[in-house]
Amino acid sequence: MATKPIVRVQCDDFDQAAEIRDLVASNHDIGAIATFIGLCRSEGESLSALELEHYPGMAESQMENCASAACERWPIDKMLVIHRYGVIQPGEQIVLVVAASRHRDAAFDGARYVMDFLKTDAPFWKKEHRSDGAAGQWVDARDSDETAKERWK
Amino acid sequence: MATKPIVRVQCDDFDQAAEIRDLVASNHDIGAIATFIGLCRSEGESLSALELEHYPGMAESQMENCASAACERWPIDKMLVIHRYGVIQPGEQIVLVVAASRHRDAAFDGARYVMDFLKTDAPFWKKEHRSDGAAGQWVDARDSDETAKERWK
Amino acid sequence: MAEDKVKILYFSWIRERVGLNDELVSMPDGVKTVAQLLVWLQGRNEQFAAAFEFPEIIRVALDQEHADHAQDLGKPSEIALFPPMTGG
Amino acid sequence: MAEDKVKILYFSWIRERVGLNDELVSMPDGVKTVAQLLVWLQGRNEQFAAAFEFPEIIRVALDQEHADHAQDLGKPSEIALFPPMTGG
Repeated sequence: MATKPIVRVQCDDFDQAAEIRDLVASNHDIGAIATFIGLCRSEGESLSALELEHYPGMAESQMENCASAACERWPIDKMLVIHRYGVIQPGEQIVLVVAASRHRDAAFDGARYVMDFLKTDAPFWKKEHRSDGAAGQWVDARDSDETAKERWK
Repeated sequence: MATKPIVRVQCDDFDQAAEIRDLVASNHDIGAIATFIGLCRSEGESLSALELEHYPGMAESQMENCASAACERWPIDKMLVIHRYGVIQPGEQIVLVVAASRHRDAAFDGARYVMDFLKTDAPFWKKEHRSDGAAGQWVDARDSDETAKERWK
Repeated sequence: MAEDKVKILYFSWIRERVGLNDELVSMPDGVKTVAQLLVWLQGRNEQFAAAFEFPEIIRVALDQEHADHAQDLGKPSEIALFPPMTGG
Repeated sequence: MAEDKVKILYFSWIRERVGLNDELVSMPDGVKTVAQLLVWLQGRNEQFAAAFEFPEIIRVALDQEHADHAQDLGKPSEIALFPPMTGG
């Protein structure tokens, strides 16, 4: 049976080392852990923060959908996805994906697949807070995020 | 100019969270960190440890070669590769690759490329220590590790 | 009656333009598909006209599942309207 | 004289079979390529015969750079012999 992923949406920051430790603690046949962390960028110091809005309920279910799809497609033993919301400053963490497997290909593919689908399917939106105090814009979706999913067809 | 990777060969364990913190601390335009950790597997409790032998000097230079090649091929801002040697027990960490970039594709590609080349080009060899006390074998190279490099051609 | 009403949620700049987080709406007769809902919303007032000026870019979720514009609305208890997502 | 000698290093099960970590060797006349070196090593004694029984699988580094079997030895100061690598 495919691994059931752990999915969390939270305002608080996360401790990736502690999360990974908890995730793989009991399993000594995991040989590979691929991790992705998304950070808030300052865009050359022009941003003071990003504010992340989300759709509670649907955010979790969409994250679970793409994580479960990865666990069905590759032999993944453990999968964790955390996404934050609220005001996040440059350098701070926004998203964590951890995929653990016996071998590295499944771990890398699984983590990347989840990021690609999470970007376009999970209901989160980023608004910029500008360093100069001017009104911030909502971040535009990137076409490249839509096309990134094509590689998994 | 391409990023100069940090490469270390060490007996001691590493703290991935501290390593990542140090690596990206000063750069607030990094948006993506892809990390790979290789762990010692117990192979269904049959192994009590792996003993890692290496060729000092050449191990570092081969790790640097493949990490530098990744930094030339993709826009990577920070790259770190650590490989341990000595006796390592099941569940313990063997290798760490961290690739940080503005965007996730470069980070994922860079980390995976380094792992693929490190597997076949860096002079490390694993010997099994068996739980039942029998003489351990040297781990055989996997054909799939040779073919994994083909995807980067 | 409340049973005939559907909860509509707005997110991101759609929420800002319409000036509402959510509302309970009686769906007019003739609004049977997602596309028809967007046309109707656009005609409600100036704020809605601004929010739904380019309906083709609006994403719609029916009971928290992504829906195509050509899809029938059915009888959802919750409809969400939002721009393309920018998480991750 | 020491200047004519080359340091040879052995790793993993090759090291175990030959019973040496490394040694200083005077390269015999006629050993000009990596492949010729492997043939010569194989003929040295029983232990070397066991270590180099299947020369085609042996990896060779000249001054810490990977070398093909067809390659000229040149004048390296250090030659390393080892099985396919299993790090990572």
